[in-house]
Amino acid sequence: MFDDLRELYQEVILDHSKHPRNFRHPDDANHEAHGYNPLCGDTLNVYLKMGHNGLIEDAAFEGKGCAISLASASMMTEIITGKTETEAKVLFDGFQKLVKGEEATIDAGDDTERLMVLAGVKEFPMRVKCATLAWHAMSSAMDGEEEASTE
Amino acid sequence: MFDDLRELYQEVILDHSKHPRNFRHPDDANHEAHGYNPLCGDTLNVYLKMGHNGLIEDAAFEGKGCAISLASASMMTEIITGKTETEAKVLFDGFQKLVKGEEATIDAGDDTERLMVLAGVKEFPMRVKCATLAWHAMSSAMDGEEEASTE
Amino acid sequence: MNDMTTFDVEKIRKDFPILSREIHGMPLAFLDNGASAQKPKAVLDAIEKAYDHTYANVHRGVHYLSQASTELYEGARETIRAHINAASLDEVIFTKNATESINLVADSYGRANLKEGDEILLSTLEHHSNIVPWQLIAEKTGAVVKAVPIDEHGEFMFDTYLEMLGPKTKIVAVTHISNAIGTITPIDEIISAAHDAGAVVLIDGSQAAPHMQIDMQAIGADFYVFTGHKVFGPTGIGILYGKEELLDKMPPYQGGGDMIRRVTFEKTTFAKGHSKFEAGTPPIVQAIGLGAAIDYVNTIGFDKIGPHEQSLLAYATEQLGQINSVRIIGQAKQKASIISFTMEGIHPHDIGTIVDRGGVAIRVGHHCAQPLMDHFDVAATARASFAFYNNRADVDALVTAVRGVQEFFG
Amino acid sequence: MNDMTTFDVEKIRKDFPILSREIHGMPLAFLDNGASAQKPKAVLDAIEKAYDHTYANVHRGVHYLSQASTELYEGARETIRAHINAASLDEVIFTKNATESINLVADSYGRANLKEGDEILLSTLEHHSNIVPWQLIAEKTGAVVKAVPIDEHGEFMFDTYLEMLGPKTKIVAVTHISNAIGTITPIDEIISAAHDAGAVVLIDGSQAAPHMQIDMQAIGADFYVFTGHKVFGPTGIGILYGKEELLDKMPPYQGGGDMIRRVTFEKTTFAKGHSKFEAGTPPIVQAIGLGAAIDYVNTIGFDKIGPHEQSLLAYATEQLGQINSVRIIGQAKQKASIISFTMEGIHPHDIGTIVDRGGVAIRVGHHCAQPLMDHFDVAATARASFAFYNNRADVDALVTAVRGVQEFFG
Ligand SMILES: Cc1ncc(COP(=O)(O)O)c(C=O)c1O
Ligand SMILES: Cc1ncc(COP(=O)(O)O)c(C=O)c1O
Repeated sequence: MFDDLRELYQEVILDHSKHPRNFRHPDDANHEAHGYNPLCGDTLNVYLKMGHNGLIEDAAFEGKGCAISLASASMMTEIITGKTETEAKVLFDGFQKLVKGEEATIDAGDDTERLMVLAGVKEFPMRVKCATLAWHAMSSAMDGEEEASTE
Repeated sequence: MFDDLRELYQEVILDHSKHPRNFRHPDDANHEAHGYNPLCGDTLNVYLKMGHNGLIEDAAFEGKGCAISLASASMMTEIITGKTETEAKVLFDGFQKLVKGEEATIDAGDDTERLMVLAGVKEFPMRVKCATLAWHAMSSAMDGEEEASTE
Repeated sequence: MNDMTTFDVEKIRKDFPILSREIHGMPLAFLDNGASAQKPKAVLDAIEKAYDHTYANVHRGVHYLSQASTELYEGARETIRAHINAASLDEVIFTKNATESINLVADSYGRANLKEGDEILLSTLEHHSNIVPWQLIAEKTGAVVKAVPIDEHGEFMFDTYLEMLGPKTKIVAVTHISNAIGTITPIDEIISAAHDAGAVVLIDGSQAAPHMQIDMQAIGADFYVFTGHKVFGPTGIGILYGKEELLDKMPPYQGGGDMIRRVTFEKTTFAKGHSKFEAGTPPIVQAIGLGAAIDYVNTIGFDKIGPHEQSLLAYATEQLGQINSVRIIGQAKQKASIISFTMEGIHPHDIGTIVDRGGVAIRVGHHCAQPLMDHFDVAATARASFAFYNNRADVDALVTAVRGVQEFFG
Repeated sequence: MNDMTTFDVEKIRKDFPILSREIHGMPLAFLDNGASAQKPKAVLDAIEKAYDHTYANVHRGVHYLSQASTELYEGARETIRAHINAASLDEVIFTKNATESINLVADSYGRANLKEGDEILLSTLEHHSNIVPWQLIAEKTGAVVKAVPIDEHGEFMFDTYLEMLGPKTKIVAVTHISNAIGTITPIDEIISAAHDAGAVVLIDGSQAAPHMQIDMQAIGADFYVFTGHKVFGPTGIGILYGKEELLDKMPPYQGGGDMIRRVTFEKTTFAKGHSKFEAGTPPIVQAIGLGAAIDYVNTIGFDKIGPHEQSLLAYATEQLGQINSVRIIGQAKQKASIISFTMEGIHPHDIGTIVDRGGVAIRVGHHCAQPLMDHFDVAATARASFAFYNNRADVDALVTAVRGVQEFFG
């Protein structure tokens, strides 16, 4: 019964969900947004420190969620740190297509492999919103919106 | 195709519907009620002259309707004239049971035969309200209500 | 009888199991489509499958059946969106019938936008479902309901309409096709004049959806409603199309599960998009069935359906016209395949009962359009309404039966 | 597994085609009945027959099919009236779901009877569908919504309720059974205390109707609602029971065809009885399907269903209780066969996805009861809910799957 599930819950995901990276509220964050998934009631906050030229100097998050949403948030914070706002949005776009099954792969340079870890979500349509919650919040934070939701 | 229909539309009925008796508005009527069938929009007024001890001295009607409702109204005015209020209500009760098919016959003394003419209505449940419209109005008129409807 | 070259009505009739029934020993001639249409096998199969193969409640569920059910349900929304060419899925709201769609707009849009003295323009052609909801909201807000008159043929009086339109007009709600007499109204002109006057427009497409292609981009109405059971779908489902920018600003109509974002006793926030207007467990299987009905109709195509129905209408009009006592009520230039008539000295209810014995199902009564009946000074009419699966034999059965009525009462 | 002597669950399961499905190669253990129940073959057959044998619109029609359809539709009303022991047919109103039933009462009764400062008492157990409609009408009338709290076991706090009841209390609206945690509330006492205080009572019976006999004369609520799809009937149909003397005085809710007496642009009058609240073409076939569902359930009998479900509940509670990480949420003394639980360190959504691969369908999330979730300080739970067609094998599948979850994340 667990074979398909190993595709979804890869070791890396379980590891990130149990030990989320950048799970903190940085004092010097200058952008933040609240993400809410009305399907399950999960909430998380994403904090960004944006520098010159839209550079993401620091990314962190806090909140509650399932393994998929925590792992996705955790990996996202690692990946977008050091990227520009535009780069982060392009990644979000590609990532969304990937987990929705609209594209089979994502071309994200060095980050490709890490993002592909979540590709298994496409077989679980009801979990797509879990995987994208933090990304929606990140995008809202950059746009100066306080609320993001996966509706 | 017409066999069953002859049961419903007996000669007597066609005759009453084409030449309704007591189709008039008596000046000395002291009770009247408006009958309305919301299913077809038909309306008719029943006029009664009630004398001592609840005696119906005169009964008449005016209005529009289908063959069944006109014939039923016409025959009713003939039958109830000379009866008491109580007798008329007992007749109404029996007549309703007859056309709804709840009783196979009606025991109405001399009027039995005339009322049985409408017994065919029981095979046409959607027409029961046509057959009883005037009777409802008659009953409302006696009770001092202005409106009757077959709802 | 080869009605059209590429349109094989006899083949189509086989898709509708009920059409092969006999009624009182006579073949059924079902000419009561204006009240509700029959369902093709494809719809019955889709319903059965939705229940015995993938049934579960939609949304919120992560288990397989819930997911499968959700995909079918939301897939039906996309089928309808594509069919009516709505700009987005959020513009397609599932309701229980056209009546609820109109009530939703009247209550939600009306309450938020109407004030004392504002005017709501309807027409004398309207079905009660496009009258009473407006009367109810008018009573609550102090707005006034007015009706654009029709002429002796049953045509919408466009010039009078232009005179009635004014700065007080906030809402125009008009039928696309009259259910009682078949008049097709000039909705393009009605809508653009209303928009020029600053009013929003609701079109009641309940009778149009079964007879013609309806394209929201071409029509440009702010709201457009129709009902599932008249477009060969199940009962218990209706459609409200609304422009997204209007829907976004409207308050919710009913409250409950599925239409919320977050509920606390202190403060509740609402979902966005179509969800805001779909409270509680939706008509899941009915939506799926409606999707199957639309798919089925599109395999035939309104380009074929239109001419076939018009030829039936012409044939029936000509044939009934030859019967002395028959008077056809409503003779607009543009008509859908609906004929209302009365017979000299014979009440419509008697007509209905008698033709029924000939297997002919027509509707008799006021057709939920009493103001229209009042206009023609009748309490009721007999109405034959044709769908694409009707054939000339159905018309012949009707004509024979009506002649029989004349004979019977003659 | 012989659950009971005269109750043969294996035989009953054969009446439900979907129960023999495999999901991901595993036999389906459908434990999401609280969200919506499966349909017996008898219901599917009744639906099919209503469409392919006697379909036409109801009321107003004199032709054969219309008459047949009307008889089936009104026959279903009588089936339901008898089942719930309502005093008259006019007390049984067909709606689209329980949510609409509650909205109807909130809007119609509420608008006519609530004023600034009046109080509506709910409880923390309520489903969003029994919260949001009251918030909407409270906002419109200036009334105030208050919630009777529950204790740590999930029990309705009756003493606090008595304190909260007062002269300002106009409406009490409480669930009969909590959909999220299964608590059965003491409705008899709730109702009589409310009546003593002069308030009317609506009971949300959405979760009670599938599990127990509900008798309107014994219960004595002013309004009682439930939803068709949870009592083994179709989607798209709900029931509102209301006492006739209250319904008579209430204004109509939606306007349209069928609910009127006479329509003119000057003045419209409304039908009496249940018709006043049934605007537009009703969910004809859904009502017929619901009647068939009720007939089916009654062939089994709630006297048999109750003990069977309670034995499943006891068994599941005991088995799940043996799993270390499992915490059962809601342990009221009187419970229906619904178990909510969480697992230490594992999110309900992950539980749901994993057990699904074992063929086990449970619901995970907030169950449209966010105030209740807030009370237990969780965002979501996993919920297994049992119907009479569930068996011990279903419980075993659940327990095995939950153990698998623990192992998987262990
Ligand atoms: C207790 C309770 N009330 C109300 C409802 C609403 O029912 P529906 O969604 O069918 O309107 C539900 C189910 O969703 C419920 O469990
Ligand atoms: C023109 C028109 N509008 C509205 C309706 C109402 O549709 P429904 O009864 O399905 O709500 C009908 C049909 O009854 C109709 O013909």
